Amino acid sequence: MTSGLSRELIALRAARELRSGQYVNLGIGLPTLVSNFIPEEMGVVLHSENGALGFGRIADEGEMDIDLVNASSQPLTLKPGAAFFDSALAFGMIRGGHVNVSVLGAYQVSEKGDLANWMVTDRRVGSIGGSMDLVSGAGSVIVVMEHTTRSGEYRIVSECTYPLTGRRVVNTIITSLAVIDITPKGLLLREVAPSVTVEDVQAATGPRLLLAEDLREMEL
Amino acid sequence: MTSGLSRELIALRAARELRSGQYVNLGIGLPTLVSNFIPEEMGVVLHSENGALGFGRIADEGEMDIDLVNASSQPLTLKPGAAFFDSALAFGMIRGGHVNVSVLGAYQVSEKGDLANWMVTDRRVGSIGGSMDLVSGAGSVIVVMEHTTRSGEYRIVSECTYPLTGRRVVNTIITSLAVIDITPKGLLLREVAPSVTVEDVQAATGPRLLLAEDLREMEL
Amino acid sequence: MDKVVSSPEEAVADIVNGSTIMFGGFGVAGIPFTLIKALYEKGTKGITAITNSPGGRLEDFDLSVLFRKRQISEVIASYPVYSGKVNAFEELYLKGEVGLELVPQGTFAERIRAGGAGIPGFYTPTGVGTVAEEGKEKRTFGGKEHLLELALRADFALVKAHKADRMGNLTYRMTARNFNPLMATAADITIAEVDEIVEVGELDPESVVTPGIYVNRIIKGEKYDVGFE
Amino acid sequence: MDKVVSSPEEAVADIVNGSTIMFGGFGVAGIPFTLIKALYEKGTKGITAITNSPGGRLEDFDLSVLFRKRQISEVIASYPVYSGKVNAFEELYLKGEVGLELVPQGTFAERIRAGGAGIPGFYTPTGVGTVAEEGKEKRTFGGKEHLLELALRADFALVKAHKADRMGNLTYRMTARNFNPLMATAADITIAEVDEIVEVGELDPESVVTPGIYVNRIIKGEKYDVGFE
Repeated sequence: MTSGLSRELIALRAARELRSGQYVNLGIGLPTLVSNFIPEEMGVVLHSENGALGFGRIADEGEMDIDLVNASSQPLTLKPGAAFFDSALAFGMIRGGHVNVSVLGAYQVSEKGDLANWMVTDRRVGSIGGSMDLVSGAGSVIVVMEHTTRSGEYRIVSECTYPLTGRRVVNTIITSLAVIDITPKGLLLREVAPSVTVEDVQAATGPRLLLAEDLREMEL
Repeated sequence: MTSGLSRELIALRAARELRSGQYVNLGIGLPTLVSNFIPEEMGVVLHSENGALGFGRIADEGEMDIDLVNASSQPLTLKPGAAFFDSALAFGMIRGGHVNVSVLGAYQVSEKGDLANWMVTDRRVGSIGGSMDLVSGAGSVIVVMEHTTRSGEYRIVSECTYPLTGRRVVNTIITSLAVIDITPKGLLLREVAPSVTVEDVQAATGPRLLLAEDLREMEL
Repeated sequence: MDKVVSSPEEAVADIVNGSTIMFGGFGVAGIPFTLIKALYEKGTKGITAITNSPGGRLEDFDLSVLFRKRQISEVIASYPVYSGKVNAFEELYLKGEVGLELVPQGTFAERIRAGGAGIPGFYTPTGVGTVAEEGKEKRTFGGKEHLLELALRADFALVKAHKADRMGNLTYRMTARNFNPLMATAADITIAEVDEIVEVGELDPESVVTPGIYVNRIIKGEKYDVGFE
Repeated sequence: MDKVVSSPEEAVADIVNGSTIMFGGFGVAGIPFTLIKALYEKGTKGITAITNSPGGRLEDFDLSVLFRKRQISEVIASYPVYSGKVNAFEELYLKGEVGLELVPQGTFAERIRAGGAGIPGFYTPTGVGTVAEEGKEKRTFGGKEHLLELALRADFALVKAHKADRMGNLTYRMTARNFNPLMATAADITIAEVDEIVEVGELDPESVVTPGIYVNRIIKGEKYDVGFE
């Protein structure tokens, strides 16, 4: 079985899920990579919970400023039309339903859309950060992640075993192998990665997958 | 009996009650006059609930700007070090206990410190404005008013008959006749206006007055 | 992304009868006169108006014009009437033609902020022991009584700002700021009337007060030389 | 009115053992390094630290230095640990030497804002159905469950701003703003460390983010060339 898409290609596929005019928050980790794949002309505005709207790609060596970072403390570049604000307004935007899409990493997603992304149980301590606010307030939640753990365990499961970030909050999962929607009937497989079969995806997924009528291979 | 101090002299006496370094809100009506009697060197910073800190006296004809007004919609002048903010922050300052002194007008004050200043019952409708927030949040509340109504009825009473702005909230009353503190024991007469006697003040006051040990004539 | 619309009429075109509308402004400052005029000309009826004051200080331009045309049926306000003068609101209120929910001003501001920030309710010490506590749940924190107050939201917010860029970032001018930035966050559709529209990139990102995420439509306001009373 | 004090030592002189202290900053940006160093040198013990993160990204300058000297005994934070690296906080936490109250970040920000604004409690949808709801009162608004969250306040707030005038008006720089303006409102004594002190009148009143009413002391910060990890 193939290992599927690289992290960069997962980020690229996630960027394709965004629409013109949307305000989008990119979570810590893999999601921040998405900022590198959003075309200028797309008219997507990026939101960061540490108090910025309208930033661009991650900064190169020569343009770094310690006062201009994303939620992962990576150096940012600014786009025209940016704005800065405090953390209360940043989360007012999230909780108040103004952020259209939240792209988040995950440890586990359940078939009902439960998300676990802040703590692996055996570490005994984790960081919640802004993720509980994002899943509660954002218009839709896209999870980006490797389809399974490095040792091959399911990340898409019937019930999460790690502590939850939120219940019934995920809309779409974009992984190294597939694009899957969470629907009232269950997990709906919409796309498979190039050279990945439906059987590959099912073998790497805990619950049974439903197949979309227009199931197809990802265009990258 | 004398009619006592003019409105300007009441405002001047109230200004003397302020201390260096204080942040002070001036309510609508007579209190806004106080801004004309605060010496520059005093270091008092004026707060207005419509979103300004650090303004000066009321503007003259030639310097009026419709976008720069106090809570009474009177045109303001700005002092160096001013700041503008929205109404939520303006009231956060008040409710959060950051404003040291609130100077308010009144219809009635009770001997327990209850204040009625937003509605005369027979009008059937009144404007609460910021007064309920101010009496609840400000460090201390100074009421400035004529000692009695035009027809000679008490304004300082045992129990307010008009709708209340707050209960047990007034610290000091500065009127056309006197300066009176509200104390746990009752109304304490501290100062009388020039050419006004203690008897004059008592005759114009509902409840019995206690006399301060250092009772004296106002210096104006 | 260009949120500028070409006319006040277009900006208010989908404001239907029965809409709940927030109107920015305090006294004389920060009132969206052009949008009010457009709403007057459109004739929308049955409006619930959420506004610090229902007008009267500049009665040819402020909300008074909508009351005189019987367009507003309910008001949520903190400062509905002025001393020494009966405004158009008060005339209708005393005839029973307009309803009023009277709210202390700090509570009014905080309820709007809460509506925009996804906070459905909060506790405040303001108004305990007065008419403002009627019908409200009381709860003691730190030995002191507080009232439970609920968030306010609207279908539309009509706000007045100073400058806008085409993405909807707004700045304000002096005390014309007041309730406008709060209301901009608390409506399904926020329409901003501004003195000046600038290109994207011309506003200092540090000085933007209302980020564009809160703004749906922008119009350049007409110039009103209203003067003081 | 001149709130500038002459040294970091003087600024923190009255911070006694057992104080509750808010520390501004997010990740690497907006951390009051100079004040943290002064507190380290003073040796104040038994601190309850209210901070988004207890440090670790810049461990020679951030709160890590206070953990290593065992000065902090309780932490209220949203982002206590980082992936891939064990910070000084986590070492002590796992040994049971430091306590932790873990709070979702938006709730953390809102609780501090509430503390500064005289709001003792509010309801939020964040955290329902997770460990964040443990021990909290639940209440349904609009058919959806919410949690009652309580205000946070501190004895001292140590914040980092960009410029200050002598009256305490503050501006910030880009994402170094974060929690600093909120914390400045929510402590009995707020101490601001800034890049530059200017004369009264030099800051644009429209661009002041923290008005001076919230600030008690100002020091000019040392220059830290911390770089990225």
